[in-house]
Amino acid sequence: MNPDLTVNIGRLTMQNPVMPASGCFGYGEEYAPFFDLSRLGAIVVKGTTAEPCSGNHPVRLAETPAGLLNAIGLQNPGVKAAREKIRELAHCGVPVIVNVAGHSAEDYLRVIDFLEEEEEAAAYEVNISCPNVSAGGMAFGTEPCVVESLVGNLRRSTKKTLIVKLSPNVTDITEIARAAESAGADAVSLINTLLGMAIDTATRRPVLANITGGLSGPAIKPVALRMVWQVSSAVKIPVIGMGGITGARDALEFLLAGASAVAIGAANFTNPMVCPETVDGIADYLSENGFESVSRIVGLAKESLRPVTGGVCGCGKK
Amino acid sequence: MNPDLTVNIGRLTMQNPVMPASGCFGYGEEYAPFFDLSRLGAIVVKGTTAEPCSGNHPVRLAETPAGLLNAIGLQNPGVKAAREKIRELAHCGVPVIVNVAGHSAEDYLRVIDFLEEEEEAAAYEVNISCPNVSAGGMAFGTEPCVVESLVGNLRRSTKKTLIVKLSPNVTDITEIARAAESAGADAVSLINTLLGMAIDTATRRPVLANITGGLSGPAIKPVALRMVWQVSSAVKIPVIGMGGITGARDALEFLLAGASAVAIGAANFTNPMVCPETVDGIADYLSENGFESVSRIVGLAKESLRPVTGGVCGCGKK
Amino acid sequence: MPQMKVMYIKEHTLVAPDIRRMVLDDSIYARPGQFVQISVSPTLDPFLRRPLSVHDDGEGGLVLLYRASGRGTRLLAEKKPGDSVDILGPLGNGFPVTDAPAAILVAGGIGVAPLCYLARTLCEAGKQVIFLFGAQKADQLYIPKAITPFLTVLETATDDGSAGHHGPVTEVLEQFLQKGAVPVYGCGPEGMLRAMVRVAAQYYAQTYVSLEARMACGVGACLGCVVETFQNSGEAYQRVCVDGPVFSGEEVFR
Amino acid sequence: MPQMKVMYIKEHTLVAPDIRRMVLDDSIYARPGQFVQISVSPTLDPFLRRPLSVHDDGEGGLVLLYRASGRGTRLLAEKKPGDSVDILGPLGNGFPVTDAPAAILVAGGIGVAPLCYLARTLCEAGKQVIFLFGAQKADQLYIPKAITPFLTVLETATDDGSAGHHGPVTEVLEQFLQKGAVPVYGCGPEGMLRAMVRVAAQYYAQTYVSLEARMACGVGACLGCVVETFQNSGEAYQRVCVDGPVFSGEEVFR
Ligand SMILES: Cc1cc2nc3c(=O)[nH]c(=O)nc-3n(C[C@H](O)[C@H](O)[C@H](O)COP(=O)(O)OP(=O)(O)OC[C@H]3O[C@@H](n4cnc5c(N)ncnc54)[C@H](O)[C@@H]3O)c2cc1C
Ligand SMILES: Cc1cc2nc3c(=O)[nH]c(=O)nc-3n(C[C@H](O)[C@H](O)[C@H](O)COP(=O)(O)OP(=O)(O)OC[C@H]3O[C@@H](n4cnc5c(N)ncnc54)[C@H](O)[C@@H]3O)c2cc1C
Ligand SMILES: Cc1cc2nc3c(=O)[nH]c(=O)nc-3n(C[C@H](O)[C@H](O)[C@H](O)COP(=O)(O)O)c2cc1C
Ligand SMILES: Cc1cc2nc3c(=O)[nH]c(=O)nc-3n(C[C@H](O)[C@H](O)[C@H](O)COP(=O)(O)O)c2cc1C
Ligand code: FES
Ligand code: FES
Repeated sequence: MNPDLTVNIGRLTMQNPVMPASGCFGYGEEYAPFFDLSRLGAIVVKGTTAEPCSGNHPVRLAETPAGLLNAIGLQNPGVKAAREKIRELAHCGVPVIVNVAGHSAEDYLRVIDFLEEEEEAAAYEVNISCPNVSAGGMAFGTEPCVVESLVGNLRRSTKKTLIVKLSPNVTDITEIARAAESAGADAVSLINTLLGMAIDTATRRPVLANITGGLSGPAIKPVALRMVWQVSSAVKIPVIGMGGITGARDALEFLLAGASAVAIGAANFTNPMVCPETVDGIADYLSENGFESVSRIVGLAKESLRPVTGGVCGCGKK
Repeated sequence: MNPDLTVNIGRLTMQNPVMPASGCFGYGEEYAPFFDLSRLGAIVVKGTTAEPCSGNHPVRLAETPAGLLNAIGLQNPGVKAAREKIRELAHCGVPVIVNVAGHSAEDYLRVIDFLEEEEEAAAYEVNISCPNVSAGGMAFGTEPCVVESLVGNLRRSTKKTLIVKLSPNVTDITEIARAAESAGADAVSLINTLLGMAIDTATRRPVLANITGGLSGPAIKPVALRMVWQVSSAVKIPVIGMGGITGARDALEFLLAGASAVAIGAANFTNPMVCPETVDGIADYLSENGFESVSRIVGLAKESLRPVTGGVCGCGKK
Repeated sequence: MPQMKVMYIKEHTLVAPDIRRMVLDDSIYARPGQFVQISVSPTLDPFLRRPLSVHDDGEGGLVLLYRASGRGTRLLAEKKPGDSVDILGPLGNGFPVTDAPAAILVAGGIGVAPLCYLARTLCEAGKQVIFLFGAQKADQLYIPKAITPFLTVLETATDDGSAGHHGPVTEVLEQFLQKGAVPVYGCGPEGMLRAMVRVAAQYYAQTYVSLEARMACGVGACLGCVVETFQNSGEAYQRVCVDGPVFSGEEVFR
Repeated sequence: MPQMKVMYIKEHTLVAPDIRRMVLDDSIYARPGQFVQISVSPTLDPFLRRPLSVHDDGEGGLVLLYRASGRGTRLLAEKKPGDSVDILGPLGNGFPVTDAPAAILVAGGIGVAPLCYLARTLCEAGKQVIFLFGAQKADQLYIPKAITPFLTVLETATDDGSAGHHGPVTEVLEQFLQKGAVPVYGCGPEGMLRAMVRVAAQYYAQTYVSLEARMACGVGACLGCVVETFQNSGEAYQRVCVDGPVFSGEEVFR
C-alpha cells in the first residue's frame, strides 16, 4: 500500500510535504523542463513586493564550503506582474504559496490586499527574515513585539493560510515563533538564511557587492534542524522546515524533528530533480519502515526520548 | 625581508597570529609529534573548570556537511590538574591561554584565583559561550548586562590579559562585544560553535546523546567572518577570529575582515599540520604582496570600501 | 530544452599550460555560445556546478575546453577517461547568426572556447570567418587543428610579443574593421570586450559579447548571475544564464 | 609516533560483498590492534577522516580491510591503484601480547580486520592461534588465504547456518574455553563482544576487546570518542583513540 503523504497547513492541503523554497525556483517555469511540476506539494515563489524591485548590485553570489551566500535583495517584478506568473503557474495544478516581502508594514499589506481575491494564490509566506535588504526584512523578524503586531495586521487582512517565515539570526527563535502563533499565523516556516560573508584575498574586498549575504545549503542544515526541533516544541501550529535539504534523508531528519512539511532551496541549483526525488524517497522510507502516513513520523525523534513511564525499563540514562 | 608577524593582545605578545582553538588541541601533547609547538603564536587549552568535570555522555560527535557537531561538555581534569599540564606545555616556549569555564560566576572566579600566580598561564579566555552545558556556558553569553557584570568581576580579579569568547547564537553579537569591552576585557574572541543537531534516520533519534551540539568547521566560516567584521567595527579592543579556518587563505579572510589574530579548531583534526602551515602561508602572502607586517592587513577589506575623498576617482558605486 | 545527463569522458588532454580539452560520449544538441553547468564533485563541496561553454558539439560528442584555475576546475582536471560527469545543458541563448557574409571573431585567452564552435558553424553556413586570437603569451594560444580549415583568416596577438602581433588583439581588430564593418563576436576578459565594443562602434559594426558571471542555478531561477544592461530607459538587471551569456555590445558596455 | 603520510594504492580489490582490501605502498610500523585515520576526500566534504584498523603491515606495505557502508567509505571504494591516500597513523594502543602459549581470537564480521595482523604476530611469536570467525552469512566470511598458515585452528559460525556452526560465534568460543582458559581477543559488533566477555568470565579467561567510536582527531585531543569505563572507583570516560581502541573486557562491559 502506498503511504499517505498528504499534509495540511492551515486551509491548504498538499498532496505531499515537499515544496521548493522561496527564491530558489523562480516562478516554476525554469524547472518545468526537468519534471512535471504537479508532482510538488506546493511551490513557494520569490519574495514579492508591492512595487517592482531591482535588487542588489552584482556580485550577488559566493560559493562557500557546502553552501552558498546570496545577496539577491528581493529582485522581483512587483505584485502586479507577479500575479500573471502565479496564474500561469497555478495552471500546472500545484498550490502556489506567495512569499510576501516589504520594507514597511504597509508594504506587506499592499501585497496581500492585491492578491486576496486571487484564487491562484493559495497561501502567503510572510518573509520577515530576509537578511539582504537594508530596511525591513530581517529587521522585522528579530523582535517578538514587532512580529506580533505585523502578523496581527496581516491576519486581519486575509482569510488565506498565513505562514510566517522566521529568521535564524536571533538568540531565541522560539520567542519569535510564539509571537507569530499568538498573532494568528497558521504556520511558521524556518529557517531563512544565516547572515554571512566572504572575502576575496586577491582583491582584499568582500566578494558580495552588498558585503554580507544569506548563507544557505547543506552547511546550515544542523542549525536549521535544531531550530525546527525547538520551534516545533514551542508552538502548536505546523512547522515547515528548511535549510540545507538535498534529498529524502535530509527531509526525513526535518520531519522526525517536528516539521510537518519541508522546503528545498539551494539544492535545486545543483540538482533540478531534487524535489521529486525527495517526494519518492520519503514515500519509500515510509513503506520500508511500515508507516502508513507521513504524519506518523512528524516529531518522532522526540517521542523516542520520552522516558517510558510505568513500563519495563527506565529512561536509559543513569 | 621577512614580514613581521608579531601580534599584541593586551599584555600578551605573540610571535605570530595563529593559535589552536580551545578544545581542539588538548594540552598540546597530542600534536607535539607532528611539529614543534614553539612555532605557534599561542595555545588555547580546553575549557577549564574549578572542579574536575566528566562531560557529556557519548555519542559526542556527528559529522555534518563540511562541519562537525560536538557535545563534549567541558570534560576536563579541573584547574588543579590542568595547572600541571599547563606548566609542561609552557616549557615548549609558547604562551598558554587558559580557556575558563564554569556553571556560575563564582566558578569562573575560582579558576582565575587559582591560576593568577602561575606565570605559565599567560592569559585567560573566558568561555561565556559554550552551547553544551545546561547551566552557565552560553546562558552567560547572550545578555549584555550579565556579560558586563561577569567580566567586570573577573577584570577586578586579574592583571592578566583577559579575552572574552563570544557566542554566535545571538541576535546582535556587537552588543555583547561592547559589554565585554566596557567591562574591561582586553580582547574578544569569536566565534564559538553554532548550536545545531543531527538526527539518525535509521534509529529515528538524535545522533548526539546531548541532543544538540556545537557546530564548527568550514561550514560556519561565512557566519564567523561576518561576525568578526561586525565586531571589529564595534569595539576598539583586538578581535581574535575563528570558525572554519582550514589554512592561510581562510585565516587571511579573517585578518582582512578585522581580526588581529586567528584560532584554528576543527581543522586540526583533519590536518594536524594546519597551524604551522597557516603561519607560513600568511608570511608568504605578506611577502608576495609587499606588506611588511601582519598588522598592515588587519581590517584592510574595510578600508577599500571607504570612498576616496578629494581624490582622482569616485567610490565606484553609482 | 536543458537536460541533466550523466556522460562519460572519452578524451581528456592537457592542450596548453593549465588548459584541458574534454571530449564526452554524447551530444547535447547545443548551439554555439550556449554553455553547460558541470558538476565537479560527487560530494557537497564544492557545492555549485561550474559553467563551461560548449567548445564543440555534434556527432563526435560534446567538447569542453577549460582552464583549471580554481578549486573546482582543478578537481575536474583530475578526472580520467572513463569517468562520468554530470552535465546540465544546453543553457543560455547562444550567438545570433546574422545575414552578413562574414564575421570577425575575437577571442581572449580561454574565451576561445565558445568561438571555435561558432567558427565552424558560420563556415558551414557559407560565411567567411576572420578569427583573431589574443593571449598573454604564445603558449596560451591554443587553437585546435581541426578548426583551422573553417577559418578564412587566423591572426594572433600576444601581450609579450612572443607570437603574432605584439599588443592587444583589438589593435588587430581595427585593421580588419577598416576593410569592412561586419558583425564582431567576442569572448574574453571584460577589458578586452569593452575595448572591442568601443573599437567596433567607431566602424558602426554590430557586436556580440559572451559574458561571465558567478552562477548558481544556471537556468534563470535564482537571479544570482545578473549583469546591468542599458536598454531603452535606464538600467536593468538581466540574467547572464538565460538572457545571455551573449549580449549585444552596446547593451552591456557604455 | 603517529605521522601524516601520503601513500599510493598498490592493490584495491573487492574480496567479499562490499568488503575491500587496500594495499598501500609503504609501511607505518604499526602494532596489531592499532589503526589509522584515512582521509576519504580531498575536499571539505566528508569533513572527517575515517578510522580503519591495520589489517596487516610490514614489508609488503600497510594493508586495510574495510566495508563500504556509509558515504565516506563508499568514496574510498572508488579509488584506483595508483591513486594517493592520506594516512594518519599508527594510532591507538594495540593488542597486548601476554605470556600465554595460546590465544583465542574472536572476529565478528568486518571485525576480522585487526585480528588477522594479530594472528600473524602471535604465531610468529610461537603461540597457538585459535581463530573463531562469525558472520551473518557465508559470503561475509572473508579470511585472506595468506593468514591461514598462521592459524592453529580456524572455526567459523554464521547466523543463517550457511557455513560453519549455525549460531553465534560465542557458542563456538565456549567449546574452546572448556579446553583451557587462554586470553581471548575480540573485535566485532558490541553485542558479540559483550557475550564474549560474559562467556570468558565464566572460565576466568582474560579478554581484550577492540572498540569502535565516532572519532574526530584520532589522537586524543578532542575528547569526542570516549567510552564509559568501570575501573577502580566508579565510572570514567576514556578515549577510544588513545586509551584504546583495545580495552580489557571487564573495563568496558559489566
Ligand atoms: C557562461 C560561462 C561560460 C564559461 N565558459 C568557460 C569555458 O569554456 N572555459 C573556461 O575555462 N571557463 C569558462 N567560464 C569560466 C568558468 O566558469 C570559471 O573559470 C569557473 O567557474 C571557475 O571555477 P573554479 O572552481 O576553478 O574557481 P573557484 O574560484 O573555486 O570558483 C568559486 C566560485 O566562483 C565561480 N567563478 C569563479 N570564477 C568565475 C568566472 N570567471 N566566471 C564565472 N564564475 C566564476 C565558480 O563557478 C564558483 O561558483 C565560463 C563562465 C561562464 C559564466
Ligand atoms: C578504531 C577503529 C577501527 C576500525 N576499523 C575498521 C576496519 O578495519 N574496517 C572497517 O570496515 N571498519 C572499521 N571501523 C569502522 C569504520 O571506521 C566505519 O565503518 C567508518 O568510519 C564509516 O564511515 P562511512 O563514511 O562509511 O559512514 P558515515 O555514516 O558516512 O560516517 C559518518 C561519521 O560517522 C562515523 N562512523 C560511522 N560508523 C562508524 C563506526 N562503526 N565506527 C566509528 N565511526 C563511525 C564516521 O567515521 C564519520 O565520522 C573502525 C572504527 C574504529 C573506531
Ligand atoms: C538565491 C536565493 C534567493 C532567496 N530568496 C528568498 C526570498 O525571496 N524570500 C525568502 O523568504 N527566502 C529566500 N531565500 C531563502 C530560502 O527560501 C531558504 O529559506 C534558505 O535558502 C534555506 O534553505 P536552503 O538551505 O535549502 O537553500 C532565498 C535563498 C536563496 C539561496
Ligand atoms: C571538539 C571541540 C571542543 C571544543 N571545546 C571548547 C572549549 O572547551 N571551550 C571553548 O571556548 N570552545 C571550545 N570549542 C570551540 C572552538 O574553540 C571554536 O570556537 C569553534 O570550534 C570554531 O572554530 P573551528 O570552526 O575552527 O572549529 C570546541 C570545539 C570543538 C570542535
Ligand atoms: S545563475 Fe541563477 S539566474 Fe542565472
Ligand atoms: S577522536 Fe579525538 S579524542 Fe579520540
